[in-house]
Amino acid sequence: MNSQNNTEKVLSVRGLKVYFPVKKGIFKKTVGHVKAVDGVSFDIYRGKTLGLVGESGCGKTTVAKAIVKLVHAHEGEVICKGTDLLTAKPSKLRELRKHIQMIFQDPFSSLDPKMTVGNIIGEAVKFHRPDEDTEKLVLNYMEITGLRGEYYKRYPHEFSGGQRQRIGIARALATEPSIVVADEPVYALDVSVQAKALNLMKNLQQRLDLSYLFITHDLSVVKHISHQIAVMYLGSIVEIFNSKDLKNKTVHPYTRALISSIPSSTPGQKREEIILQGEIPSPMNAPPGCKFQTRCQYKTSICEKVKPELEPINSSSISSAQKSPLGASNLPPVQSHNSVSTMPNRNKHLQGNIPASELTHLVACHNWRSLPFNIDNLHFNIDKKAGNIAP
Amino acid sequence: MPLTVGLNHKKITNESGAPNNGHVRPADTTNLKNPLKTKIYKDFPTKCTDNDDLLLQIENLKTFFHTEDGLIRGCDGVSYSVKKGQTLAVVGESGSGKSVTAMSILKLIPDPPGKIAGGRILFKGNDLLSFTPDEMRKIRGNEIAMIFQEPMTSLNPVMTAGEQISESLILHRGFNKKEAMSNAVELLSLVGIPAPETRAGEYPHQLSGGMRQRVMIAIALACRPDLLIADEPTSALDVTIQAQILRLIKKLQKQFGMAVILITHDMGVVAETADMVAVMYCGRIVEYGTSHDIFFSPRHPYLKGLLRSVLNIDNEEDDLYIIEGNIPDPLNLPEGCPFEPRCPEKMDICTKQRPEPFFFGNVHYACCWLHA
Amino acid sequence: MNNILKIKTFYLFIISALLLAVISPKAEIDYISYGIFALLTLIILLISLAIYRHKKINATTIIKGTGELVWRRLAKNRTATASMIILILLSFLAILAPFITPHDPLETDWGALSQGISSSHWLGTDDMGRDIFARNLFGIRVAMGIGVTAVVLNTLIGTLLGLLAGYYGGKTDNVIMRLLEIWNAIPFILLAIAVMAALGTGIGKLILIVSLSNLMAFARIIRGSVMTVREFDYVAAAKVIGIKDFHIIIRHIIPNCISPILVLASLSIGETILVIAGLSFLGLGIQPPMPSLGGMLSNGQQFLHENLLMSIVPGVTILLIVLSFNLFGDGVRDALDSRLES
Amino acid sequence: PCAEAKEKVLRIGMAKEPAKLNPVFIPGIYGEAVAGNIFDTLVSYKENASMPTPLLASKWEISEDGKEYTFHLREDVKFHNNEKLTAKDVKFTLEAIMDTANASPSKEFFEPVERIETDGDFIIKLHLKNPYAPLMLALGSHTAGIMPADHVKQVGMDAFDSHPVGTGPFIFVEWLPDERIVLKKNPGYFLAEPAIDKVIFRPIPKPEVMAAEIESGGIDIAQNLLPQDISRLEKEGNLNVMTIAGLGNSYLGFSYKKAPFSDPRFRKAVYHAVPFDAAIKGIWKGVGERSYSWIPDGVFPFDTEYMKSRALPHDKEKAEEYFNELKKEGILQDGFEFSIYTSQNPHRVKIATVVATELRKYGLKAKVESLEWGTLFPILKNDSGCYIMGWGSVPDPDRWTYKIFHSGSTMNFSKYELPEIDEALDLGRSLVSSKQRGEQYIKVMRKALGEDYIHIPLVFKSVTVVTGKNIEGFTPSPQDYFHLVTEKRNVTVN
Amino acid sequence: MLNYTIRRLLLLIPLLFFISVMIFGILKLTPGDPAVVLLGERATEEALELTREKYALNSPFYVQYVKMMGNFFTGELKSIYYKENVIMVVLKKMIPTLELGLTALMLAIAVSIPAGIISSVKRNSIFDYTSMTTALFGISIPVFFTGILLIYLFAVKLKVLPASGYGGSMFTIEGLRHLVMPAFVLSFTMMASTTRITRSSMLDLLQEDYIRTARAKGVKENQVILKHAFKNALMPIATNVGNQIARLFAGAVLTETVFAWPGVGRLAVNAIFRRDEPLVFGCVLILSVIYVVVNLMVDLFYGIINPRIRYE
Ligand SMILES: Nc1ncnc2c1ncn2[C@@H]1O[C@H](COP(=O)(O)OP(=O)(O)OP(=O)(O)O)[C@@H](O)[C@H]1O
Ligand SMILES: Nc1ncnc2c1ncn2[C@@H]1O[C@H](COP(=O)(O)OP(=O)(O)OP(=O)(O)O)[C@@H](O)[C@H]1O
Ligand SMILES: [Mg+2]
Ligand SMILES: [Mg+2]
Repeated sequence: MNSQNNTEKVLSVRGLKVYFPVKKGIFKKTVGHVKAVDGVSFDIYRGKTLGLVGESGCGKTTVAKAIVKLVHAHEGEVICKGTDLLTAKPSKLRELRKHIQMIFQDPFSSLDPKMTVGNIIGEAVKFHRPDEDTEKLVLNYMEITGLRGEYYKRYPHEFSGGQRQRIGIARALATEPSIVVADEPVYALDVSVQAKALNLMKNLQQRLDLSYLFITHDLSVVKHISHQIAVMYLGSIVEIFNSKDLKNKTVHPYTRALISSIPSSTPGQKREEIILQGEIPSPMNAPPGCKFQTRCQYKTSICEKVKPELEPINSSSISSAQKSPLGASNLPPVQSHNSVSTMPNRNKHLQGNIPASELTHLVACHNWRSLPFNIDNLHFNIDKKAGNIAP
Repeated sequence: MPLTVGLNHKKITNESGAPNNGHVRPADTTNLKNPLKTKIYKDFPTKCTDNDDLLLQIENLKTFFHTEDGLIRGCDGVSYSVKKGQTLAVVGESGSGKSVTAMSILKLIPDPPGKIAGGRILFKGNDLLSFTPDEMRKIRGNEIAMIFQEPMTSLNPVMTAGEQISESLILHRGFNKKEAMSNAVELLSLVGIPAPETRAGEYPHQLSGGMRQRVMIAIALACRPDLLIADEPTSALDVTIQAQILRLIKKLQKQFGMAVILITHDMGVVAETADMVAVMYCGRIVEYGTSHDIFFSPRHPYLKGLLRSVLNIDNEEDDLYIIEGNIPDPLNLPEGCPFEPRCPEKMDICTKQRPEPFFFGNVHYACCWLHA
Repeated sequence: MNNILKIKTFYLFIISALLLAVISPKAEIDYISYGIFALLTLIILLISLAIYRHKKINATTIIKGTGELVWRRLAKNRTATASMIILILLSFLAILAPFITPHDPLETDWGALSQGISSSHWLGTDDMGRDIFARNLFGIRVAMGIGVTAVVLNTLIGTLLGLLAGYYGGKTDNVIMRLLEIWNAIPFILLAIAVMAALGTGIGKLILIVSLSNLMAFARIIRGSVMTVREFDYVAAAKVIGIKDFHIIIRHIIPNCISPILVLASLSIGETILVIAGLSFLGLGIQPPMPSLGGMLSNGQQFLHENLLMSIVPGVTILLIVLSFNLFGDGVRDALDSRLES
Repeated sequence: PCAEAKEKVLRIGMAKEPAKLNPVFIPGIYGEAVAGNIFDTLVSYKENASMPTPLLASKWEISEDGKEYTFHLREDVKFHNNEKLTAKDVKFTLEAIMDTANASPSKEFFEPVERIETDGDFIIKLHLKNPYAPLMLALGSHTAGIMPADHVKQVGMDAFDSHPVGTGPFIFVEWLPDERIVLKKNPGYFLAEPAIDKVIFRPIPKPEVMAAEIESGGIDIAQNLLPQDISRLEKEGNLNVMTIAGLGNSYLGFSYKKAPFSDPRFRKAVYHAVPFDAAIKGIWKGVGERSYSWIPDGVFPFDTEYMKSRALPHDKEKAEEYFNELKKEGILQDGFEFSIYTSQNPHRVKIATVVATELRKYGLKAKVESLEWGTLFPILKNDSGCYIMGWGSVPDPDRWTYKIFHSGSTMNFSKYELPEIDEALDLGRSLVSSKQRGEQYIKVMRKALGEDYIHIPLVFKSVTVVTGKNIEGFTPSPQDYFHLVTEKRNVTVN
Repeated sequence: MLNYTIRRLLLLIPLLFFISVMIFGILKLTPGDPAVVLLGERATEEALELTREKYALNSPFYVQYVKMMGNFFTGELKSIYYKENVIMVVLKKMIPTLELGLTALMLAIAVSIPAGIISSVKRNSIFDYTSMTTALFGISIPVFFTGILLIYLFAVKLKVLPASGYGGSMFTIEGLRHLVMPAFVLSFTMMASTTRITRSSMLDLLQEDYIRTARAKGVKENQVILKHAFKNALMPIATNVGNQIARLFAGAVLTETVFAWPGVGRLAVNAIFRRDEPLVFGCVLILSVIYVVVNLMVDLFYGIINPRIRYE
């Protein structure tokens, strides 16, 4: 187990943008872009989990895919081990690939049905560690993920969803990654199986000191596994907070609405109901200004014009934010202490000077201070210990 | 305003004995003094139900699938009942037979390989299993409607939303196309679709998942059924949309006084909506009771485990509770209690004999030898 | 019992290898016998493999590869099994032709023109006194050999094009599919006639032209399934691991697109044999004196009154071969049908 | 409809569609067969294939030296467009044939003609460079059908081809390619009014289909039937089957220049190796007569007996011997592969197949390539080595021999080249006396076929025509023509 | 939809260009001399040379190509054999081809679609087995074999139908009598494949969730099949039928050969054999264009029945 106070960043994402061109007309000209991811920045720390939640179509999967380079990112940086993955040379990239692995949503389509379990897991081993005894390693990973050794020669279709997800996890682990991007890994599973998978992932995190980017749209899942939660809406992160703050200390109206829509777990329990009207707008023609304005009941005129940036919620930032409410730099620059070289700051909004230890709770909303539910929730006495971990 | 449409239907069919479309409801001709009824009550678990409120009663329903690999008992002796205006939630793991039971009610089991092998489905006192296909057709969509799990594939891609809604109105209400279409538009606005006139003319692929599910609900509600079967109506949808849809169903249920069978595997949804709950495991009901019974005094080890393993934001535990093992292969179920291999409290008898229901009060029962 | 079976297939394999060694110098057209032999051996190997697997399954019951699953379905399908047996039988007849009939298919007997069924000529003789049965056997050999070879080639080329188009998409896709569209737009029979006229007739050319005939269908279907498979997460997983495109195609894409390829291939063998027979009927396929079923039929058409056997025998034989291949293809399709899978 | 019912229609099945109907362009017998009913020639061979009889020319004179021919035309002849036939039409027609610009296939038959002059409206004179015996044949063949000069000049040669106008018994109505050619009767025909109202020629390329058509009554006259169909139809007796000796020879030719075919021993070996007698009998059945020379029995010079004696019998040992000798000398390799080229005529394909089959027994890998004429011709011209072809139609020895054996001829596929032969052939053309000419041809045949075995003559195909019982007055012509109205006959349909 | 149509139409231009180049290329690769064919066996070398000159057979390929294309578009490309405008020649032959093809197609559609639907609905019934077996035979039996057997039976033995040939317009008794056998033979194959396609796509569609929805609505079974399932099955069927229509214009060479039917297929085949280069070029080009255009129309028809494309 690593120390609780580890604040080593293993992955820094800055100003990530992924646009998909929309082609129309006789000559299939590009008439616009789906701004699937529109400037997303976050850090992932060693041994910690960042949960990414949001509605369908808000760009969660695209973030994940951009990080592992399954889709081409338009702009931004993804720094791992001091190298920007997005601009890395192919040889370097291949080297880096083994540090970031991915677990997929659908346990049925993520395993090649024509390969045995051994081959599926062994593929990664053979590729990245060709000198070692593949079978031994594979059996080792199978054991870690709770798969019995005799499954080695079986095919995926002989397994249940939960077991398949374990195979997927074993495959991801086989390259000995430090970061695992998990895209809705428990979505397709039954409740009881979900619990198993989550326990396994947590367990593995502790044993192997893994960092997760855990994507889901289920807040109860994310609360359970994450140290820090980022809420995404239409390609942008609207709020990042410590998972312990989920219930009472969130600020953004969208986050609040998400939380309130979770059904309560016992009958007869009253809960605050903020049911969002309408659906998430198409990312192709997102409104200017705040993207959430179309569904926000607290909309003011500024929301229509200015896009809110993430700003910290804590005592120090409050004062600074009050002084210059907007445009303040929010995210700290990537620290150079952990072998991450200082990188050129291509994006203006990335510049800033807030120390990492103060990063606790960020929100992108113009009016968060005046929202009714924040009155009693907002306690600026941030738990120092948690703040240090940054989840 | 849109409500009047629905109310009118009700009047036509219920109050004037012979509805204008000429079809006679089985319920009107055969009254509740069905000779079979007393017998049913004798061994039916829900002993003290108020008879007059009883809308649907399933007794010992068996639906089997004769597949290449062998016999699958999709639902194996299921009994439950639904009262007028009540919500019955059916929960259970994937493959536990929730959908099969529901589809058996409407006799929509694909044959081959499926066959309803036994039992009775009494709807307003009449056994649906004895109905001819034509009689059955008149029940479907009219008195019992169903919403399916997959909003993406459950709508016909080459028909507009309006057409698909008006179809059942034309069928069961004898409307002409124009009337049906204007009713369809009203139904669309009833289920909360903005700009219903334009949406009525659109095809499923032009609608988002949430909207499609609303259209499905509109189709189901078109003839104001007495019973709505909603088979996981929200599991394919987003949390926010989920909440909207559930609220909509609840609202409409209240308005129309429908009974609802809500199939789900989300305990949260059950907690919020259900009056009665049936917990299924491997084609059987393992515990049955009011929502309060199920959540506050669960008896079956499976249910207990299930409730403990449920994720929720109030749960502060670090490690989640896990029911060990997997559900058994439906092709070779254990002889005794199907949960026995995973049961933390199993006994000798569990391997040998299938447990019968044991009652705790009037309705609440569990099928487990622990309570024998 | 299983042991016996295993030994039997093994010896079957050896025997057919020996047979080939004996026959091949005798056979005029060596590569046809090789083609047929390859097919036969493949079938026998498949059978033995299946038996072997089956045995294993009986032992452990759980291990089920998809191949085994497919085989089991195929074996359960009675018509498919029957057609397979017929095909194997026909292949054996074709391969063993010189041993089955004492007559040389080319030998003319001017004393026995256009005879009916007799003890020395089982199906009579044709207008040049040649034994119809012998000619028919050799005709089967040619038809099946060329048909299978052409389809194999067709499949290989079509698969390659479809793979490239489907996997890389974009411009590659556009270029390949447009070219195929052009190729496809020209009516095949005319193309075949023109090309045969251009290059001259001959088996090699026949195979070439026929194997280029169905490219569009193959490429289209394979492109479609590659595009589906390409989107599966396991391909993404392989990419995330860092595996190169070539290996992804070889290890993940091809094995998962094999079902439509197999189905299409087995369904198009029959069609291909028909096309070849049609070309021979038009006088463009196989050149005399080599016996061909289409040529025999076209010749027989002139003798409808005199000797119906001359058209009935090759006609029915074509029908039988094509029918068996089609039935077999249907069986393969049903067995590989993904809807039924798992 | 009532009038139509009485209309007498004769439907004729043809093995092949005519390529052209403009006599100047007509390349083969099918065009001639149709044109023979639309056009008339100066003289006629319709009734007697060896002696010319008057037709458009009522009489003619030939000068002593055989260099000047004078024809007196009938004065009562009108073209179908009502123009009167005059000497200038004849002059125009013959000159059109000789005009290089028209590239007439019949041009060479008029090669010796120096000039043509008219003498008044009804006398025409042909001046030759040298005596030329086959001239009358050339004038009598349907490719020398007389065209209306003014009309042709007006519409052009090509357009005339698709709408021919002649003086013959029938008037061209329409030509639907691959479907039918329709002619109607010319009521003012100068010989007699045709007894038939309408003639329809239908191209039916498949002989078995033709047989079925005549049987089912779809056509009234069928030609080029298969032997088996002929004997069957004959047996059934519902139809008239008429057979006469034909004039077309089929032969197996070898290259004179290309080894191993150029070695006479090879050719003899092939002759010995194949049982030609049996095979020809089996393939042609009743419809052909074994040939030993290029010149058929009925045509001078009569030398069949000698030629027959020079034919080589089927003798496997001799063949073996020759082949072994050749192999020993290295002229022939074991497993030598070659093609026997032939047209798509089913009989020829079969005999080629027999040859190929038999030769395989001696370790020669022969295969048959039966090609369409357009592909075949260039191959044959380039010295193919071994081929089976056929040729001939008009009853004069020159027709067969000159083209086939003269070293300057394009049809000399064997590339046979001997000065003595060329000389004899040239002489045979220019002599007038049949006897003297005959000697030349005997010389050629004996040398080429009796000694060199450059060809193996196979069969003179006889001509068989099957007609419905309701057809009256029709007889087949040796050239596969359909003569419907002549001074001696007027075919009719009952 | 409009954009889609326009784009597809624009794509035709390069497509046709390449097709024409390819046809021309094959044409020029083909040995054999059109002049020889034209002039026949007796032609002199001189005459041949003249003819080659006349039809520009001696100029460089690109000149010949440009000339041919130019002539084709100005309608001056004349068949060597027919001496008529190539387009006219083809159009004339199109009549018998279409009479035969469309009759066969109508027959095939009229039989196969109902048969396919019934088979899929009454799966594993006697009807299903019979029609599927027939269909299997239909795709397995060579057309020329069926043709021969029919001629033997109806023309030779029973003498009720003419053995072959074209009897004039199909709206006359004689024309119709001639049409019966070839149309049946041709339609048999079409029938077979359409029946199979119909059945299998209907079987697929009957499994769809929306069919279950329709049943749950209480829609009558025949409505479920015709309105819900068949409407969707139209798409694969349209592809199949469209393909057949497109091919149909090219004529059914084999059927036309067996029955001596004077259609486009035989025209093209004969043109190839006769080395009638302008006609081959024009004919194949026209047929290819028709093929491409018909396919385009099928795709557009798709657009009409499939709203997904219509609203693209
Ligand atoms: N390849 C692509 N081309 C065009 N648009 C795309 C592509 N991939 C994703 N998008 C669009 O980008 C947006 C974000 O998609 P993404 O899959 O990242 O959402 P998500 O948050 O993962 O949703 P879900 O919860 O449904 O998985 C969507 O509107 C989607 O339509
Ligand atoms: N058409 C069918 N053929 C064969 N078996 C079937 C068929 N439909 C259902 N079954 C079987 O019946 C059993 C019950 O299935 P059912 O669909 O009712 O489960 P469920 O509880 O609805 O699960 P889910 O939560 O996944 O919808 C399963 O074992 C399933 O395999
Ligand atoms: Mg996603
Ligand atoms: Mg279900």
